[in-house]
Amino acid sequence: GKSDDGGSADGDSDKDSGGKEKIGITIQSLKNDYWAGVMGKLEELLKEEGYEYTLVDCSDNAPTQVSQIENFITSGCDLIMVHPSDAEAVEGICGEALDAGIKVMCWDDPMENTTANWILDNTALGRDIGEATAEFINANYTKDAPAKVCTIGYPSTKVLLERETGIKEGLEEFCDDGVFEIVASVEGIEADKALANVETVLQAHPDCTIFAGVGAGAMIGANEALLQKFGGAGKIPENVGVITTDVTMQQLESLKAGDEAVRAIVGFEGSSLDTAKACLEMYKRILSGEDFSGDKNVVRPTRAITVDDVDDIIAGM
Amino acid sequence: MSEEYVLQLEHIRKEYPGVVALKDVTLELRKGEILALIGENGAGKSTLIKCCSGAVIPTSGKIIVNGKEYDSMTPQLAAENGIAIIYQEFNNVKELSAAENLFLGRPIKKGIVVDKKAMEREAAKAFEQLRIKINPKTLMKDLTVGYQQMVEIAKAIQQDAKILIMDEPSAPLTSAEVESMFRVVERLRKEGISIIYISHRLEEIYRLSDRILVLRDGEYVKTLQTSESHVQELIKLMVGRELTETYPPRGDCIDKSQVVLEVKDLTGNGDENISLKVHKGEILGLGGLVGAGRTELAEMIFGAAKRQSGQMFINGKEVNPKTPREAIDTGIALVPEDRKRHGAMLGISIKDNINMPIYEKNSTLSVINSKKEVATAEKYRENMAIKTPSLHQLMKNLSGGNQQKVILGRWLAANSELIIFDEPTRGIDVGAKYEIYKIMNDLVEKEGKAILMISSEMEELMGMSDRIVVLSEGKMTGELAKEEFNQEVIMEFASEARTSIEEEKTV
Amino acid sequence: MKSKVVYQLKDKAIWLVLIFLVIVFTIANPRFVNPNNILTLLRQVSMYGIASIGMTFVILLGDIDLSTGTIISFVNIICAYFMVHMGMNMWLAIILTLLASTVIGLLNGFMVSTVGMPAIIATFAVQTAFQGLALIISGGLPINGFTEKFKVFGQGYVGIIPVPVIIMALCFALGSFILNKTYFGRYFYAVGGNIEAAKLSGIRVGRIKYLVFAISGFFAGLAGIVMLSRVNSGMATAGLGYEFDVITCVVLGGVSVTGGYGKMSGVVAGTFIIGALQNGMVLMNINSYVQDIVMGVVLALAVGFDCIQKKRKAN
Amino acid sequence: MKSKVVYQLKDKAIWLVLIFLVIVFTIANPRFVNPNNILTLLRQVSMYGIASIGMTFVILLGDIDLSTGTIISFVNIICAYFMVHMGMNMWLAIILTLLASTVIGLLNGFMVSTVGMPAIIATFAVQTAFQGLALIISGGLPINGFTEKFKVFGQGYVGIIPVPVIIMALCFALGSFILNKTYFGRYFYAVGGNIEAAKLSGIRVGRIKYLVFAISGFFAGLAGIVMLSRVNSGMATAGLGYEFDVITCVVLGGVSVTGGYGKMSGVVAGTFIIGALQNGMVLMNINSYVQDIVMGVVLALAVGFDCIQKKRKAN
Ligand SMILES: Nc1ncnc2c1ncn2[C@@H]1O[C@H](COP(=O)(O)OP(=O)(O)OP(=O)(O)O)[C@@H](O)[C@H]1O
Ligand SMILES: Nc1ncnc2c1ncn2[C@@H]1O[C@H](COP(=O)(O)OP(=O)(O)OP(=O)(O)O)[C@@H](O)[C@H]1O
Ligand SMILES: [Mg+2]
Ligand SMILES: [Mg+2]
Repeated sequence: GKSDDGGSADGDSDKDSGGKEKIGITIQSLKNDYWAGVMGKLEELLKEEGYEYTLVDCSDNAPTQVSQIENFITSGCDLIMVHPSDAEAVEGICGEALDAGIKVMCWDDPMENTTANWILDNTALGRDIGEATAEFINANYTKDAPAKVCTIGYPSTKVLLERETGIKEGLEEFCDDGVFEIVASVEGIEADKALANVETVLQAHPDCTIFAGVGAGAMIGANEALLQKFGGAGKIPENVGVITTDVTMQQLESLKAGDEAVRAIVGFEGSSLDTAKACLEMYKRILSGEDFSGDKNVVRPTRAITVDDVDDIIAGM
Repeated sequence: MSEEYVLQLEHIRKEYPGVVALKDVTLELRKGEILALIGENGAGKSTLIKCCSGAVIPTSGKIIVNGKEYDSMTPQLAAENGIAIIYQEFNNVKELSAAENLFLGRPIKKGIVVDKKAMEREAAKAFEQLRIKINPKTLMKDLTVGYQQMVEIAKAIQQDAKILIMDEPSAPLTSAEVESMFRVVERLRKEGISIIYISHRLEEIYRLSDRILVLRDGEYVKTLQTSESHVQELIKLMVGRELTETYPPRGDCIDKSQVVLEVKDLTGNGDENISLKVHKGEILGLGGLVGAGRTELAEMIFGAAKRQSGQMFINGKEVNPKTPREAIDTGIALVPEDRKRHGAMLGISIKDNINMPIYEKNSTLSVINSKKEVATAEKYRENMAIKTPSLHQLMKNLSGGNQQKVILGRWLAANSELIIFDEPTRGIDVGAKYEIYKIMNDLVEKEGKAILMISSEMEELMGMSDRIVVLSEGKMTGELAKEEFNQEVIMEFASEARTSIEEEKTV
Repeated sequence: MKSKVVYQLKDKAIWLVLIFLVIVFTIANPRFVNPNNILTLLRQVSMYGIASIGMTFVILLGDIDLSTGTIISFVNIICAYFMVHMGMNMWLAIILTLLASTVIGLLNGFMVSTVGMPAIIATFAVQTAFQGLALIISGGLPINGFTEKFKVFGQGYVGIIPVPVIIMALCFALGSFILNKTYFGRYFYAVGGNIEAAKLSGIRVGRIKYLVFAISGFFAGLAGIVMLSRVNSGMATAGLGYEFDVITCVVLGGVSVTGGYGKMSGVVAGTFIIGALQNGMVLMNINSYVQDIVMGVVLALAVGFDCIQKKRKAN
Repeated sequence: MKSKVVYQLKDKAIWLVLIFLVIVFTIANPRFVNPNNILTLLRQVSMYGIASIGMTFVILLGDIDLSTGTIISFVNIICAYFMVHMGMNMWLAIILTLLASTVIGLLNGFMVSTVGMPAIIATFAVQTAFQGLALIISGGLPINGFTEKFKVFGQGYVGIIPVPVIIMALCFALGSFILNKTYFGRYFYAVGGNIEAAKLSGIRVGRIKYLVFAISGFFAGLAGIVMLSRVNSGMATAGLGYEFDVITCVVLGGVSVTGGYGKMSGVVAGTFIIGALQNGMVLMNINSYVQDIVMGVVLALAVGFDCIQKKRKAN
C-alpha cells in the first residue's frame, strides 16, 4: 500500500488533538428508508458519545465505494465500517486500510481483509422471510386449496437476489406439502414500482393472496395494492398477507393496524435504535482492540416481528 | 426636426470580437420615402438594419423612432413602433402553415385561442395582393425558396408597418415575382410608408429609391439623391475605386475535343431526362426560374442526391458518384447556393475551411501535414484577396463575400476539373462579384477547368456563359449558343412547362 | 396532398404498434384485455401521462427536461411533509406543492432562458441538487400517514374509472388544447422550429421557455401528487429515473427531439405503449432482465422505423 | 487578436475554478494536497477520464452517448465472465472485451448514422437493452476471482504513479492528438459545426458518426476494464449512471453540447474538478445528501458562468 506512512502518522496527530476516535462509514445506499433510519439513530449515538465520524453512501456502486474508503484512509480514520456494495470489490482497499493500521469492520458480508465482520446471511434472511410466510400459509391454506404466492424482489442487486432465492428456499422448506404455489415473481424495490407490478399480478392471478418480498418498498407497494383491491383497511380477508423484511415505521404501523395486509416483518435486533446500539457496540469492541482472530464473524440475529411485539419495536424507531 | 424623420440611427457603432462591423454610422429616414442602402459585402448593411429590430444590440449610438430615443431595440419595441423587417436570411417556421407564418408573433386570436380560419382568410387576401398563388394552409416546408420569400414579404406588408425594411428581398425571386413586389412597394410608398431597401442590384435601386445611402467597411460614406447620381459614381463610392466593366473579358479557350462532363438522360431528385455536355475551358450557363430544378441537378451530379436513372461521364469515363466524397475524388466541385447552410463552416477557421476536402490527401497515417495545410490556405488567401487579419479567424467573422471566396478557395485547393457554381454571386456586392468573375475566367482560361454555372441573374448568365441550357420544372427546355443569347428567348424557354402546372397548384 | 396523407399515416403508425402489442399480449394472456386490467394499466401509466404533457412541450421546443423525476420525488416529500409534519390542510398543501414544482420549473427556465445553459445540463443540475434537498428534508425516511381524503387522487374512482385516469385524460385534453388552439401552443412549434425567426417575429422566446419549463414542472408536480396519493407514502427517491420513462413516452409518440414537430395524440399512444409493455410483460411473467431488453428494443425499433420513414421521404 | 485572448481566457477559466476548489479543500483539510491524496484522487477519476475521451468526440459532433454507463457494466461482466467462467487468457479476454464494447459503439453509430435516430434516443435504447443483457449473463451476481496479474490495470503502480492514472494520461494524450493533429479531429469539429457543409465538403459524415460512436464505445470499454481490475469484481450494475458523470466532466470542461467547440485540455480540467469535489467533500466530512446539492450547484454555476460569458461576448 502507498498510503501507509501518510495515513497512520496523520491519524496519530489527530488523536493527540483531543477528540475521540474517528470513524468512516460507507454504506450501499442512504436513499433507502431502512438505512436512513438505522444510520440516523447511529449518528445520534455517535454524536452523544463524542465520536468523530464521516457517513457516506456509494449509491450501490463498487468503484465509488472503493474511492470512499481511499478517502477515509487519507483522512486518517481509526475505524472504517463498510457495508459493501460488492464485498469482493472492497477487499483490496480494505487490505490497504488494515496495512495502514486502520481497523475495518464489514456489515453484512464475511469479508477477508477486516478486523471483524458483523454479518447477515441474506440467503438465511430470505429463508426466515420464507419461514414466516410459510407459517402464515400453513395456518391458512390446505393442500386442496393451496396458496398462490408472488415474490417481490430486485434481482439487479446481489444481496436482494440472494434474499429472494432464500425466500423461495424457505417456502419449500417450511411449508406443508403442496400447500403453496409461486405464480409470479416481480420486481419492486421502490413502492410505486412494486404497487404497479402487484396490481398487474392481481389482474393475471386474481386469486394470488400471498406476497413475500425483500424489503420495505415491496411491502408498502403490495399492501397498498391489496388495500385498493379489497376496498380499504378492515376489508382484507384473513388469508391474504404480505411478509417482507426491513424495519421501517410505515411497515410497523401497517402491521400494528392489524386490519391491513401486513402479517409479519422479519427484522434484526429489533428497532432501528436496537440495531444502531448493537452496531455501536461492535465499534467499541473493535476500537478497544479486542482480538477477533478466533472467529471474526459476528452473526446478527434475525427475528420475525408480529402484531404481538410491534409496540416495543415502534418505541425504538 | 424629429418630425421630418420617422427613423434616425445616430452614431451607431457595433463591435464584434476582432471586427468592428459598424463605425459611427448615421442614417435618417424620411416619411414616405424609399431609402436605398448599398455597400459591398460586409459593409455592415444587415448589421445596421438589425439594430432597428434588436436582433443586434449596438455597442454605442442612439436609435430614434418617431422622436422617441432608444439605446437599443427589441423585436417587440420595433413592432410597437411600426417597424417591419424582411431579413436577408429566411425567417420562417417550416412546420407551420403559410398563414401561420404570415401572422407569426402576432396571431389573430380570441382571448388565448387562435383564429386559424381568420388568419387563413387574411393570408389569402395578402397573397392575392402580391399576385402569388399560395394556399395559406400549405406548410412552409412544402413551398419553394421563392415562395417562402414571398411569404416573408407578405408578412412584412401585412403588419401595417409605418417603416418597412427590406434586406435583399429580391435575391431569391424571379423577375416576375420581383415585378409584383415592386408594385406593392411603390403602392406602400404612396400610402406614406417609409422604406429602407437593401439590394446589390443597382437597377432595382434606380427603379425604386428616392435617396441612396452608401456604406463602406462599416463606415458611412455618403447619401445621394437617386435622381442626381450615376452608376459609376455609386460603384466608386461603394468600392472605393473605379470599376470599368461588369464582365471581365475572356479569350477563347474552349477545347471542343475534350468533354469534361457529360450527363445522359439523368433522372431523379425532381429532374427528368437531363442531357448536357461541358467542355474543357467552357462555362456552361444553366438558366431557369426558381424551382426549375437546377440546384437539384447540381446535387445529383455532385452525388449529394440520389439519381434514379441516366449516365454520367467525366472525361469520357463513366462515373457514378453516390456521395460528395466520390464526386470530389472524380474531380467535381460544388459551390453551393445556400452559403450559410451548405458552404461555410462558421465555427471553424478559414484555414480549416479551405483545407477540408484535401485533408485526407495531405495526411500520412491520418496525421495532417501542417506545413502544407498552412501553405495551401495562405496561397488561396492571396489569390482570392480574402480580407482577414489571420487564417485562424473563424469563418463566422467574415462577410458574405469573403466567405464565398473562402469556399471558392476550398474547391480550387481540391484541384477539381469541373466546378459547379450555384448562384455564385447571390447576395454579393459588385466589387466582389467582379473578382469572382475574374477567378472564374482564370479557371477556364489559365487552368483549363470546366464550369457549370447556375444563375438566376439574366445578365450574369448571358455575360459569363459560353453556352446556356435552360431548365423548366425539372425538364430541359432549350439550349442556346453564345450567338443566340437573347433575354426573351431564355425567358420563353424558362417558363415553358410552367404555366400549365401553376394553375393546377393553386387548386 | 400526398404529403398530408403520408403525415397522417405516420401519425397513425404508432397506434398500429399499440394495436399490435395489444394483440400479442392478448394472445399470451387473454386477461390482458379484461376491462379491469385495462383500467389498471391506465392507472399505472397515469403518472407518466400527466408528466408527459409538460415534457412534450419542452421537447417541442427542442429542449429536454431531466429534472422531472426529481421534481416528482421532491414534491412527494414536501407535500407529505406539509400534511404530516406540519399538519397543513390538504388543499393548501397541494397548492403549495404545485407552486413549488412550478417554481423549480421556473428555475430551469431561468437557467435555460436567461443564463443560456443547454437544457440537458441545466435540468440535470437541478435534478442532482433537488434530489439532495429531498433527501435532506426527509432524512431519507418515508413520510406517511395521510388523511383518507387524500387517497382520492391516486386511489379513488368516479364510477368505475379511477381518478388518476380521469386526471390524466383531463391533462391530455388540456395539453392538446394548448398546443392546437392557443397562441402560445403555436409559439411552441415556432420556437422549436426556428428560434431565430420566432424571436425576430416578436415572440418573446425567453418567456416561452420560462413558461414551458414552468408547465413541465407543474405537470411533474401533479404527477408527484398523484403518485403520493397512490402509494400513500412519500419517498425521496420515488421519482428516480422517471424522466427517461416520460421522455420515452413522448418520443415514442413521434415528437421530434430536435423540436418543432409532434402531436399530443401521438404522446397518448406512446404512453399507452409503455403501459401495455410494462403491464403485459408482468402478466406474461417475463423475467425483469428480459423486460429491460424488450423495452430497449421496442424503443429502438419504434423510433428507428419512424426515422427510416422520414429519411426515405426526404429522398 | 483580442478574440484570441478572450478565447484563451475562457479556456483557462475552468482551471481557475479547479485551483479555487483546491484552495478551499486545502484550507478545510490540509491533507487534501498531500501528494498521496492527489494520486488517490487521480486514480479515482481515471475511469471518468478514460471514458471522457470518447464522450468528448461524441459531444463535439453535437450528439450524446447515454450508453457509456451500460457499456462499462456490460464490459465488466463479459470480461469477468471470459476470464473466470471460461478460463480465457487475460489478454485475449481484454481484447475481446474491447472489441465487444467497440461493436456496441458501432451499433449506436448504426442507429444514429444509418437509421437516423437522435443520439439521445438511440443510445438510451442501447443502454436499457444492454443493461438487461449484462444482468442475464451475470444472473445478477458479481463475478470474481481474477488472476493477480489482472490487478495491475486498476491497482498497479509504475514508480509511485498508479497504473490507471498512467492509462488515463495516455488516453488524454491520444485524444488530444486525434483532435489536433489528425484529419479526423478536423472532421469532428466540421461535422459538429455544420453537418450539411461538412457533407458537401466531401466528409463522409455517416462514417465519422460510426467512428466516433465506436471510439466512445471503445473508451467506455477500457474504462470498464480498469474499473474491473480496480474493484476486482464484475458487477452488472457497476457503471450505472456513469454516463452522466462523464458528460459532466466533458461539459464542465467547456465542450459545447451543441457540438463544434471544445478542447481536450478543458476536459482534463473538468475531470479533475469532479475528482476534487468527490474526494474533497468526503475529506471535509460533508453529508452525502449535501454532496448532491453541491454537485448540482457547481455544475450549474460553472456551466452557467460560461454561458453568460458567451452571451455577453455575442452582443
Ligand atoms: N455575429 C458576428 N460576429 C462577428 N462578426 C460579425 C457578425 N455578424 C457580422 N459580422 C461582421 O460584420 C460585418 C458586417 O456584416 P453584414 O452582414 O452587416 O454585412 P452586409 O453589408 O449585410 O453584407 P452582405 O452584403 O454580404 O449581406 C462583416 O465584416 C461581418 O464579418
Ligand atoms: N425532394 C423533392 N421531391 C420532389 N420534388 C422536389 C424535391 N425537392 C425539390 N423539388 C421540386 O423541384 C423543383 C426545384 O426546386 P429548386 O427551388 O431548388 O430549383 P432551382 O432551379 O435550383 O431554383 P433556384 O433558381 O432557386 O436555384 C421544385 O419544383 C421543387 O418543388
Ligand atoms: Mg447582409
Ligand atoms: Mg437553386
